[in-house]
Amino acid sequence: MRNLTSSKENTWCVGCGNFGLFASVKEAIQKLQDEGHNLQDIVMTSGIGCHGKIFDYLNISGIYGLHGRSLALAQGIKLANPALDVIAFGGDGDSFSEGLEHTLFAAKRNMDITFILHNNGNYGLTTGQASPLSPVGFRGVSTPKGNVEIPFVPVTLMMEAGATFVARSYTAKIAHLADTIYQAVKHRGFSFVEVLQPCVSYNNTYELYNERCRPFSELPQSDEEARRLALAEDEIHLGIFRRTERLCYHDAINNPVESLSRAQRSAFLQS
Amino acid sequence: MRNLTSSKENTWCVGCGNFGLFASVKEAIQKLQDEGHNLQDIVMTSGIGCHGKIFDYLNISGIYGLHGRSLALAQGIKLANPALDVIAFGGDGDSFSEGLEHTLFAAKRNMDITFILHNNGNYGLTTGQASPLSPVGFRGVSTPKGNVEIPFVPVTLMMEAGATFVARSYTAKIAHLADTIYQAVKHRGFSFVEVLQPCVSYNNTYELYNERCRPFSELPQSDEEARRLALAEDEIHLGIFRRTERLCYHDAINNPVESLSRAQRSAFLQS
Amino acid sequence: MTEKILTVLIGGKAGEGVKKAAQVIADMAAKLGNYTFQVDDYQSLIKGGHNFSVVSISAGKLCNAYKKADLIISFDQRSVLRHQEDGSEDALHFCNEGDAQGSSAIPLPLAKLKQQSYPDGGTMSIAAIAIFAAVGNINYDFMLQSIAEGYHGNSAGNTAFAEAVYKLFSPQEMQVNYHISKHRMVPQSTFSGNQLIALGAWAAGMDCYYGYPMTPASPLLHYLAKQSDKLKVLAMQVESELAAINMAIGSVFAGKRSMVGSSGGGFALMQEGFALAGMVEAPLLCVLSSRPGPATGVSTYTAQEDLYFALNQGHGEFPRIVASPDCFERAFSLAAELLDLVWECQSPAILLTEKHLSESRSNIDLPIDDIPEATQTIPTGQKPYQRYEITESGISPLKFPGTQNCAEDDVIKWNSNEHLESGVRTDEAPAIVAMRDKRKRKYETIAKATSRYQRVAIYGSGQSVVFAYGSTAMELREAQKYHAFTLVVPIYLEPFPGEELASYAGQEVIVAEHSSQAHFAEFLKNKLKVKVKATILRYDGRHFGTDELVQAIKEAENA
Amino acid sequence: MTEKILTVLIGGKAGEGVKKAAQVIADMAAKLGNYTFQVDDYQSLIKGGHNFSVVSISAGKLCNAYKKADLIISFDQRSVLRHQEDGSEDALHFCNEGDAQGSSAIPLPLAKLKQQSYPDGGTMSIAAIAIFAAVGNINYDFMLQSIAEGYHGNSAGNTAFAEAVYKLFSPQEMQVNYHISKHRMVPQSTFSGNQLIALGAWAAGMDCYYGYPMTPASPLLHYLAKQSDKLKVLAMQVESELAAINMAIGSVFAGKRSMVGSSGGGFALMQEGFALAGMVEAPLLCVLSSRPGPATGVSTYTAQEDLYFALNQGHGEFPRIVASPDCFERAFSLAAELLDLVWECQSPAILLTEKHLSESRSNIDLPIDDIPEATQTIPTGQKPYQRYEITESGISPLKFPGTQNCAEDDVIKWNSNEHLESGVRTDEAPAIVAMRDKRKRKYETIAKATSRYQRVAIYGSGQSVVFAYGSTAMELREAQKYHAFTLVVPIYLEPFPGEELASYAGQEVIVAEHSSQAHFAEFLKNKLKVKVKATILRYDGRHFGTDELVQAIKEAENA
Ligand SMILES: Cc1ncc(C[n+]2csc(CCOP(=O)(O)OP(=O)(O)O)c2C)c(N)n1
Ligand SMILES: Cc1ncc(C[n+]2csc(CCOP(=O)(O)OP(=O)(O)O)c2C)c(N)n1
Ligand code: SF4
Ligand code: SF4
Ligand SMILES: [Mg+2]
Ligand SMILES: [Mg+2]
Repeated sequence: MRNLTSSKENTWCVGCGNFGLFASVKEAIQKLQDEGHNLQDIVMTSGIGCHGKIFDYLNISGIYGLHGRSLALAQGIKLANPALDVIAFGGDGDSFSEGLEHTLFAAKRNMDITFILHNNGNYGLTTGQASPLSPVGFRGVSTPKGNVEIPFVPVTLMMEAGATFVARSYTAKIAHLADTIYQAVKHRGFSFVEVLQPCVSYNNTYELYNERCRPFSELPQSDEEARRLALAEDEIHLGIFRRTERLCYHDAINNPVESLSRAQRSAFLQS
Repeated sequence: MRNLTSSKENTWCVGCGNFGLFASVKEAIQKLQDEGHNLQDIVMTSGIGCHGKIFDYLNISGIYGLHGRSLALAQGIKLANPALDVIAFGGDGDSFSEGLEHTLFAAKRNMDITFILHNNGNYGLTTGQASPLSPVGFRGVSTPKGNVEIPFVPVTLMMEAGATFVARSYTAKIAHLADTIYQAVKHRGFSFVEVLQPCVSYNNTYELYNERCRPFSELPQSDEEARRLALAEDEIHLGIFRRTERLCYHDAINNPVESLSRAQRSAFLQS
Repeated sequence: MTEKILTVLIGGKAGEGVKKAAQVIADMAAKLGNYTFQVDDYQSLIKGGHNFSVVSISAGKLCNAYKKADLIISFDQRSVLRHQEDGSEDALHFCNEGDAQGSSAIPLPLAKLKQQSYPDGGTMSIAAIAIFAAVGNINYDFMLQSIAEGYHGNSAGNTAFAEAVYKLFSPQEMQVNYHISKHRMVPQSTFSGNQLIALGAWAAGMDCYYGYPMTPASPLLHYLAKQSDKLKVLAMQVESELAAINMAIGSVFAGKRSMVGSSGGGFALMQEGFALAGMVEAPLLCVLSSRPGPATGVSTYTAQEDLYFALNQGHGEFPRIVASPDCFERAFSLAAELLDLVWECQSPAILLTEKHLSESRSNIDLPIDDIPEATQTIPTGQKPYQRYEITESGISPLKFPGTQNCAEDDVIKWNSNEHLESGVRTDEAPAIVAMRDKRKRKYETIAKATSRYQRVAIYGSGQSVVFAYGSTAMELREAQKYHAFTLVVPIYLEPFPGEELASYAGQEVIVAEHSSQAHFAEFLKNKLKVKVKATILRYDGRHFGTDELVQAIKEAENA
Repeated sequence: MTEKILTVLIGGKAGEGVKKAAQVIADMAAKLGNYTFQVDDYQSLIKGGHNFSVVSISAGKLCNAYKKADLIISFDQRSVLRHQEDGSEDALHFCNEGDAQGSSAIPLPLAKLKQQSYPDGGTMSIAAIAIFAAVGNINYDFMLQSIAEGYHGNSAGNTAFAEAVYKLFSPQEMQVNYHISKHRMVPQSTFSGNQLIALGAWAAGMDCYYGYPMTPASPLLHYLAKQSDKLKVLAMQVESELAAINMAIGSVFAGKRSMVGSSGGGFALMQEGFALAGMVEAPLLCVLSSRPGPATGVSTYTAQEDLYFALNQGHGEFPRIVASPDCFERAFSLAAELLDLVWECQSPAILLTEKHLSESRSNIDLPIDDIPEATQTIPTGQKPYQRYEITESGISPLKFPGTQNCAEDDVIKWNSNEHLESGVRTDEAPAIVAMRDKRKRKYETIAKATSRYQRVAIYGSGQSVVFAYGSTAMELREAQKYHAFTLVVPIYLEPFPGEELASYAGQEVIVAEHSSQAHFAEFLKNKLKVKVKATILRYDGRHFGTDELVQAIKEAENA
């Protein structure tokens, strides 16, 4: 059987939240495999950043794309072959700055893919610049006097954009995260999992998260309720904020991609 | 006195909502001028699209930018000279597709500029393709079988992104629109005005809007209330949905752009 | 020895159906046994302004539309004034009564008849067709049938209007000096260059097209979207050109032949993605249809300013393929050929063209036989599968996840970072060199692969050698009807077909192109060491006139 | 005749402070009267992996760091193994005890001492400095002072660790064969190339810098952000490179000198904006710092693959300026010069450089005198103001809204569409030609303007002529210490300084560059018709070694 961990040397910093994320992803994939999913049918994409390194470590087919384009690649893959389970990994710089547009459009289209956000509140790989999810006051190499922009709230922003599965979890809660990812992949439509991922080098949030994170288990009754939970300041609520049904893109367009043979094409043109 | 209308031949289709928008903008600028604003201090930017043509017609300094970059240019202008009143015009394709990222970031930063969205629910200039604000089912040259994507809701999306002034008006209500634009320019921070703009050639919504548009005058008590109004389906509510105070970007960074003389620079380097 | 040619010019406001009328007229002429060539001159506006379309009609094949018209139909006064000087000797010029003042145009009560025919409003378009039919001595029923086929809706109004206009003319009263109804065997279908590119790529297996509208490339999207059910193709408008190219790369990863298209500005946005295709070795076909730049430029006109831009797409070193169709038939066959080529060589290619080819129309036979029977087999390599297996040719095995060419254990990794054979990232110096050398070997492999195809076209012969590429070659071929010269056209620009062109090295040549900087002449100097005797440049966005070219070549010869 | 050179190599994991240690060592050496040159070899990771930094130290000016080290300090076992072969004869190689097995490295109880010095954890970094000081016979107090200046926080721990390591060595026991403390007059400040580019542009009036992080250009942003209060500059990280370039154009519209910077991938994204600058005639300076491509490539290494990419930035025709600094001093003066030039000519320019210059460090004197006293005056034209007034030089008047150079009635319109003199859009053929001809005249104007500056540098003399550009020139200058040749370096690449180089036309030359395709050699063949006798190419991302270049040139000479 295929080992889900590749032989590539792992260069995440010791203690990086990405380790927990990696473990959770593997657990979720294992569970899918146990249920009969074929590893050949699971495909990943990633952008560039510390998060992107998961591409080298996870022994799954896919594309290690350009910075910011993980979700564009993922959508192209899904449309070309809707039978694949496509998991897109993105960083907060990657998916909420350089590639924000693809992120919102993938949600708007309800593309049947799973998007896992490594939210470490900064640009790790490029040595700790502020990201659009960094808190006000964040000091990094590009904001030495402190970040002045209020961060986007990924959960509510993705709800606004039209994601049909929206969840939040935390790298230190491997079982919770693994289950969330598993549910996200199973969901038919666009699934978004915000993963709170401490960055020990530039944004060590373990203490904050350990103290404030509160998993909930009941799906909120309404979007208002979900928003209230997602926006709470004293506590950081973990769980599934939204899970609704809506025609996903490849179903809605009645996917016409059906590779005709050369002969069929030729015959058509001759007629 | 400067005539606000240039001598350039106007090539908007007869009946286009842009005429009403143009009239309203001029009225708003006139009012600002009456209050002592100097026309020299009002600057505009636009993207490419039918909306962008307002650049040629309105006799105001500015940049007729690339498709999608109106708000990036506008921010650059504002940061370089915060004393200017900057008004950015954008189309729905322009500002919610190609340039969506700049739109959201300008709001997030609470840049002190005014953004006027010509929402005609399609790509007018390129002959009627669906835009991200086109309704489901919209038939255009790129969606001959009908658009399958649900549209973004500009008002709530911009609220989510952090805009501090968010309003909606309609080109056929010139007084309402002119006043809204006037208020938007006066607001310190990022002002967003969604202008419902019928496109007689590809998306004639006059009847719909005339029937359903309902101006309201009281600022909603809360964001929830504002969202409810903005998302209502049977009625299209016009008015100011949000008007809040938050440090705008150039104030927050304590604007350091202060052109030192060559001599000062040289002295500094020698020291 | 030149065939007789009839040129029809229709002018009016955008939204009045000028282009549509020209299209129906061209279709009628083709059905009646003529070759046609239509060029639309329009501005970036939807209604109002001034548009005009020109259709040239001839018994012989046409390679351009003429600038002097034999029949001018003006829908408004601006058109009357604009086109006063555009008539040939004895040209007939018709307009609405009231618009004729001070001109030699013949007033007809078009507006009045239009109003009578369409109480709820209709289009002037039909009038042009009826005038053409009347002065072209075309069968009345055939005219009505052509209108019915060309226009959907309001058929009663259309018929009434056509009839009323047609009846303004007594039989044989005013006639153009050209016999239209010849019933020769000519190609029956009229295509635009964009349609041909789309169909050619589709014939070679294209399954997915991603685009963001941009003139003059948008019709690729529109055409494929409209035909998507018939062709079983995905034609999707996405949020930006950046999305388009990255989604296309995703789709080729999953095994589907994919294409993107745009004009200069949108292409500029696809550069990083183009470099990605170079790095991951994605087979990707990109259509770049040029218009005058820089920036937004002049959106609805033609240009050839993007030659070096196309040749140097994307940062970093990787093999690029650039080729440009020199006629309508080639638009079809080259698109097919390039799509096969990118899959054979796993490299991105650009089909470089211009508004003049993209949006002009002509009746041609699709060169279906130029399309190879089947795809070459894709190498699948050894076990264990390594996406970037180092090979002599530089071509590595290609597998697609979740498909039959893929085994249970195959892990398929495409990587935008420099990588090992497995597709996993590397920073190690020897591994970097090995992988770059592998990609470097593809230059040679691609050059060899393209040498199977026709990479250069040579037309006619004569004292002078004139070089051109793209649709400028069409313009020159039309000029060859009046003056003999050797026209040399590189279809492939990169890899450069140096062998085929070797005999021109060091020679004196004339170069014609749509640019102000004579980039193509520069290119030929560098590649072939030709001596450029003269350049013939046009850079106002309009196509070359045939007379203009003949004169310029003669001048260059006598200089 | 070559000066004695001491080379120090420090290797270890990312996050252990390798680079920082090298920096402090270089600073110490400079303060003690030496020239230094530091190169950091690191990978795209934050902690772990393997990094190393090299500092060469000499009494004479250094143009490169050497590959053979006289002193190697390895923080971990991987480093010991990696650098086994990197020592010169008699090199001293130190490592932590336990890491030495099977190597000739000298084990020291570094880990133990570190733990004793920092109960709560600290960095290995200090050990390297202490070893350097000890074997370099450097004053103990000076060492402590240098550490205190270089490292903020935990000064007690640092002192304890430094002392403990320093004391491992008995005085004069083991010594490098180089006298460090010479107290000669040498430049006291050490700069990276990026810092120099930032400072140069700032000296010439830069007020705004917009960037999106991308190695190796990110330090421009970091440095300016850090200095923003002192320099009164806006240094802003924005959402993407597309935002950066468009915001910069907005800022120049409002009258502020602005700059953007990125590497290949981010630059690819700025192409459309670059074309916009060409069209609106925005004075805009762009820094392109190259790394190996395509796509993400090898993010933290050096390359010169983007020459043609830089020369052909953006779609459409417009004058571009491309120049590349050939040494640290020029990084400063060229940035200043180019910023003045773009404002004089109202055209975009690219300062093309590489990671090797951007991120390497040396102690130099800022050539402040190379910066012109004041800006040339900006033409403000006639009344009424017309942004694109057609002039002989192609340069039109420039005014800024809401500033004193602007009158009540001036309407300032910049337009990405083709436009009239007023800045209002046009589609009319004669107007298009007129405006394009105006812009075309700027090619000449720019060429003339640049001819005021030094556009070519020539170093040394000898039998062979070696061409290079950018930081490769530095590498070759170091090689000139061992072998005589004439080094010819075009600083300006576009407009090409053909006059200055005319004497080399048709000559046999050697070309050295960091690319696999020898683009620069190709470029010189096209521009100068030189015969390229040999190309010296390195494309693994690492800089050239001095010996390697000497040998390659000798080989080429004897071939
Ligand atoms: C077009 C482009 N711009 C910039 C970069 C440089 N870059 C690489 S990773 C990165 C940011 C990473 O931040 P994030 O996405 O949050 O990932 P993290 O490292 O934090 O996991 C940037 C800016 C790039 N590779 N490509
Ligand atoms: C990079 C780029 N892509 C595409 C285009 C072509 N283009 C011009 S206008 C337009 C769409 C206009 O739609 P919208 O912004 O809604 O404006 P409207 O015409 O509806 O006012 C497009 C796609 C362009 N000019 N530049
Ligand atoms: S820098 Fe931060 S995100 Fe990156 S590997 Fe280290 S701890 Fe993890
Ligand atoms: S196409 Fe639509 S938006 Fe454009 S001018 Fe006409 S009516 Fe207005
Ligand atoms: Mg991050
Ligand atoms: Mg629109």
